[in-house]
Amino acid sequence: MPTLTYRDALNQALREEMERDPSVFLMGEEVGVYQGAYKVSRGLLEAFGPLRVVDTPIAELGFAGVGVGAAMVGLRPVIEFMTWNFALLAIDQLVNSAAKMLYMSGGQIPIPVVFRGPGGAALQLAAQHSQAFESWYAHIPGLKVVAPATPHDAKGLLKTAIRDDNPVVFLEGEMLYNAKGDVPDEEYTIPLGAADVKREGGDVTIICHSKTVAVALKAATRLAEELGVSAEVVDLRTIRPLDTAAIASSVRKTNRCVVVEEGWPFCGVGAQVVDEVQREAFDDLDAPVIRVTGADVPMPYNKQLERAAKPDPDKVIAAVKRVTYLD
Amino acid sequence: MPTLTYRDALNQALREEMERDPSVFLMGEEVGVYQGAYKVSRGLLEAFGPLRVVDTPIAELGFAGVGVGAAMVGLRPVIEFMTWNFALLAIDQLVNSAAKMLYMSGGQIPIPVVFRGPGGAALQLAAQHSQAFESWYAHIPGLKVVAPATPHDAKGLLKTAIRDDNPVVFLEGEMLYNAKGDVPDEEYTIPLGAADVKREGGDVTIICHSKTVAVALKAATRLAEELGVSAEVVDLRTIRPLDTAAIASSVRKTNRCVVVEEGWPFCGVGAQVVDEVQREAFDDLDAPVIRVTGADVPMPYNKQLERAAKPDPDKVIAAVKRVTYLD
Amino acid sequence: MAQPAFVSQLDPDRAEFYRHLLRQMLLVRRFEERAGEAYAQGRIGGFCHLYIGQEAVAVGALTALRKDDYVFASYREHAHAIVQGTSVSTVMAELFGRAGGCSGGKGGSMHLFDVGHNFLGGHGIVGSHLPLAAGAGFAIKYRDTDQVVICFFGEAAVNIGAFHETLNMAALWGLPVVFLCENNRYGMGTALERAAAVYDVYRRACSYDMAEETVDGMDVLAVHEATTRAVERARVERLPTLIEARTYRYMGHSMADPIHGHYRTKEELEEQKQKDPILDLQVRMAEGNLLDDGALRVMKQAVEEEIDAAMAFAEQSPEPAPEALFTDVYRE
Amino acid sequence: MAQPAFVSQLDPDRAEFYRHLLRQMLLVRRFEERAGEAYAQGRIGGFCHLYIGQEAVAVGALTALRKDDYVFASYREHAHAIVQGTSVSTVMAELFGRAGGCSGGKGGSMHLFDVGHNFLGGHGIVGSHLPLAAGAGFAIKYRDTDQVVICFFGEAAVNIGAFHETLNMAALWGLPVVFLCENNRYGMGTALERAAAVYDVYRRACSYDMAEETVDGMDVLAVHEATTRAVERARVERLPTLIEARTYRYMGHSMADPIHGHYRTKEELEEQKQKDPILDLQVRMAEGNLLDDGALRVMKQAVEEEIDAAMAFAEQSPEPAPEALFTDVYRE
Ligand SMILES: Cc1ncc(C[n+]2csc(CCOP(=O)(O)OP(=O)(O)O)c2C)c(N)n1
Ligand SMILES: Cc1ncc(C[n+]2csc(CCOP(=O)(O)OP(=O)(O)O)c2C)c(N)n1
Ligand SMILES: [Mg+2]
Ligand SMILES: [Mg+2]
Repeated sequence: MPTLTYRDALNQALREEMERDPSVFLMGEEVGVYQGAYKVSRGLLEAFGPLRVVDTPIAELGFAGVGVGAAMVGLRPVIEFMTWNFALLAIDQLVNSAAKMLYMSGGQIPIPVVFRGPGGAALQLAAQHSQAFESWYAHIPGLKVVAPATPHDAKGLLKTAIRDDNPVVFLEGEMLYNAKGDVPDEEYTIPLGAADVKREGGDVTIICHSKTVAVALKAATRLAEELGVSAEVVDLRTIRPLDTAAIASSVRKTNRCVVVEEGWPFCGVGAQVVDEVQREAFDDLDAPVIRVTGADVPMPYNKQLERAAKPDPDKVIAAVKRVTYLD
Repeated sequence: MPTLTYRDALNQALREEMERDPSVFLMGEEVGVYQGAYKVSRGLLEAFGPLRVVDTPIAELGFAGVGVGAAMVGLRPVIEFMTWNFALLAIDQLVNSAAKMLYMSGGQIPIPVVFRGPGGAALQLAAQHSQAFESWYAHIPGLKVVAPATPHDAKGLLKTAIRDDNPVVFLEGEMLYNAKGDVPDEEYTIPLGAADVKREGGDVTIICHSKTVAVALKAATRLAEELGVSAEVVDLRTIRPLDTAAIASSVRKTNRCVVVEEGWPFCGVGAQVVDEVQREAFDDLDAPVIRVTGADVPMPYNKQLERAAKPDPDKVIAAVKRVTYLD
Repeated sequence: MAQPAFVSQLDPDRAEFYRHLLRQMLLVRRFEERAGEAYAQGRIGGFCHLYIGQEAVAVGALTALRKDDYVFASYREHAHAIVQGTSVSTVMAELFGRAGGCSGGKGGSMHLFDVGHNFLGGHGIVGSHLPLAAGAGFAIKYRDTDQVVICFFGEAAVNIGAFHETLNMAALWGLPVVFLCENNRYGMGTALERAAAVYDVYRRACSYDMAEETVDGMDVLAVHEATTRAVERARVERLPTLIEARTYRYMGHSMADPIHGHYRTKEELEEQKQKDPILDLQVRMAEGNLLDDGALRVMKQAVEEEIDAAMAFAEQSPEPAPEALFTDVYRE
Repeated sequence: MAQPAFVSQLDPDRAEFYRHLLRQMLLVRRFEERAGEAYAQGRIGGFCHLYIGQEAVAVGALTALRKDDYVFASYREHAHAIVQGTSVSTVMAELFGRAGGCSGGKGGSMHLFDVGHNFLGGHGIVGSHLPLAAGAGFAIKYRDTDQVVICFFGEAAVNIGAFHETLNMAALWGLPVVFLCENNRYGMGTALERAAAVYDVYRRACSYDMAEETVDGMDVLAVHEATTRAVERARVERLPTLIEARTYRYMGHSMADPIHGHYRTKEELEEQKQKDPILDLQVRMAEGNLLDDGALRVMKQAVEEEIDAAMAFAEQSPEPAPEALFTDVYRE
């Protein structure tokens, strides 16, 4: 099975879906001539031409709305945000137009659009360029939210997202674009709403998604080696719809749970996971669920402060020790 | 003690703070000549003139940014959003400018601004005009979030918010503006971050804020009368900072907890409260915490569907029955 | 460039068409008046923005379109849906929040939708539907058809970012969209002069090298002609146009707002009503011997019956089933 | 109106001033070159947007201000901070992320702040600082002082909503703000012509009846004169101005981006470098016998020493304390 980068896996997914369905097009800043700010769209302009790979002015609200409007009349736009930080300017179109159109129209107008781009922190990009908004979008009925951790998942989930008849918020990671992984040659898709157990274990469940999956796996390896603790790593993959069944069944098995996410703690994805876990597995829990999140501060520029602000294996291991009463 | 409406209590707070401090001004759509879309600013233009009560074009992003910029150089703006639904267009200025300026500048530039207006649903205003965004703003470090339930709290908290040196998101309620309550004549303020026990009880804790406080109190009355269940009603008043101590001490006493909010369930305020409760009072909980929220759908226009979408005493009572195993 | 408000003499051969315009304006006027009554009686809820006084704009403009063109409007859109072909019955039923409404009772007054007639809303966030209209225009270019999009919005919407971003992209990409600004002078209680640095809305096209035109929005024929020119430009040259139609709203901003008060005088209102768009066409048709009192009476009678039927339909239409609360959130 | 790029003969009496301009441009140029090297060596992280080629704009414009005026800039703002008076040492230390940086190491290259010099950032979201600048302008009007605000932004920012909303309010309310657009032709890899329906940025002022001017951004004196006119208009008449300075960026969009490639040719770049703003002033001063080689050498030497000192300061400045992660989130 060939290994690909996360970036190229996304590129393949876009290419394949654009070949498969002429109503799919890509629009955003620098997606064409510049080959994509992060090169996810490399070669697509040459392959599909300027009508299907559209460079836009810097006007997030406007071109996000253009995507929703095109979807209203049957096209299947993929709108790229150079990063999700800039999508704050477009959020009215995601929340008030895309997420509500089907409902407000009494079921007449589906919005098959995908909004995608890198979310979360990269390296030293500071406060305005280092934000993870999963929990915000997942809060909104009418939106689906996907955040793949591996090249394999990125390709399979993006293809499904493009074929989905609902607006999908697709969160990638600048730090993930160069990550390598096996990606099958043959065509495949991955259903939205299905978590994936990235590592089996019996002593504790570690819930994670996107970049924190690698963090959790590193922690799990060390937990096994250093403490003989067997951790099960559950990658949510899709935040909304959330695979509550998969979460609950793992916790019922391990009786302990740690939730890891890159974003801020208050009303983060982990808070919702905790809510589900304590409701679905109250009697199975031998300890409170502990969360590992990004520090509750705007992201600092300084390298050491930034590192201290991010989730890492040490923090996950510390949390696991607490829920397993090993300290 | 005179009784005032929530509307007039806010009007008094604005008037008193503008009289007290010449650097305080009010800006927003229809706040002046029109006397406020919901008449909260009635009479202020006449009292303070057009430089301190400023009507704006429909340009939420722009005038929110004007408020932040004015705060950067030392004024204390109160920016009114006609409703918080429209603030989605301005959210970049709240999240990327207001919330981060002090941090990005290494502590040089505080942003003493208040963003206020009605949030949540009124009556049959449908999907785009019936949204409660507490959990979104509370997710953001650098912002404070306040959502008063009574005229007394509204006045005392708005005065404190205006004097606070940080950006404060102040959520009012269109359905609350006509609510009456006692408001002392003498000047007073209420600290941010302090919850208030609106009714004492020993069998179950009901956490709520804003409009749902009235819902919880109605439910508590009926619980006492119909089921002999004594419910303690804790009004958060401030969502961020959250009064975790008050929540935990009540739950440690009652061993049971229900969280009520108007907004959507996924990553809502209640999810964070559940997270805090199960961590702070794990061994004291005799049942999982149950949440009562707005339905997980865009708000429908139809009156009966809308009613069914909102939290009400029946739903709270049903939740209390579950956590007290009365059904 | 600004067009003279002057309008060609009525052409006897087009009498049929004039009668159609008149009937449509009467239908809209009476629909709104009856909706206003129903609102006052509490049978319609929420925000209800009436169109009375502005009839010539929707009627003049939409009669310049082809069936397969797309229409986008704001929350003040009862007229646009009706003139576009949505039955008054399903529009009234929507205001009543009934299952038979054009949005199944879920959208209400501000969110009318009717894909069958390419009526694409009914949008409540000021300015938010301009990019949507550009998106439909982009789809037309993408599919290389000769359809056209028309987008109606108020003059207060020209100060918001979405207007600027959208017009720039529409001009830059050559999208077949007619941006029709209904300048009724006020955004709620704010006169245009208190919100915009430039009082002539059409001049805003200068920032995009976009074709523009201003027209007397109380003259249904002038609006029709101006829109016809813009639609042609969009259909043939695939270029956008900004039209400013100068009109006036007789009622308050919404049924919940005062008709006059702090922001405009009763006198101004009464003076404006002298230029009523419906009376204007009636008079001109009468002068041209294209309409006698009898015919007018018959027309009004027919309109009244149509609205009576709509009222009856709306009242008899059932409430949505309770399960409807949870449907249409996602398309399976 | 468009001003002739023509600039008055150098005036011998102003030799001191010319030397100041030259020195400031050299300081900025060398600061950026040294920062580029440090970035290449991994001693500076994140995004780092260099100003090389555009020096005449910041230097010409900021020398037209008074100490108590306010300055707002984008993420390409090292020069603006330095020319405004922030020490090169604290700016370099900020790029190094050190405690001695002008933002305490928390802001970095894109978020320089120095309230002591009324330098108010350093903003990373395109267009987001325009409303902030208008807010400072509003405060000036509110306090009725005769201060002025200048706001620098790139030409790609004129297509975003914040530009439109801000210029409308600034013109409507009469705010003393100079909006200075640094048109370096590209927004990352997008040429202005591929993003804007109107290629002359200054013409966008037409939508707001705002005074405008376009100026050769490679001519520091022309920029200084144009800005002086605009500052006067703001200070005396309390009116805003939109200035378009035509300039060019020699480096890639940021240190992480290619200098040329898909979006512009090496030839175009080399051709542009012939009109170098620093060389231009040097030559004109030499021609006017206002600068001899010796003096120039001394000046360059002094500049180099200033930067060496800044480098040393930055390297010796300590990392922020670990607790700094949690301070400055809220002001107690
Ligand atoms: C972004 C936004 N801000 C504020 C509002 C509240 N609001 C609804 S209509 C309106 C006035 C709009 O006036 P105009 O655009 O002239 O249209 P008209 O009502 O006159 O038809 C306002 C301020 C809104 N719906 N959306
Ligand atoms: C709202 C927003 N969208 C996108 C970006 C990413 N971005 C950073 S700079 C830039 C180009 C800006 O070009 P211009 O305004 O001409 O300024 P220049 O870089 O040329 O100085 C883009 C697209 C951003 N920072 N903010
Ligand atoms: Mg209007
Ligand atoms: Mg540029």
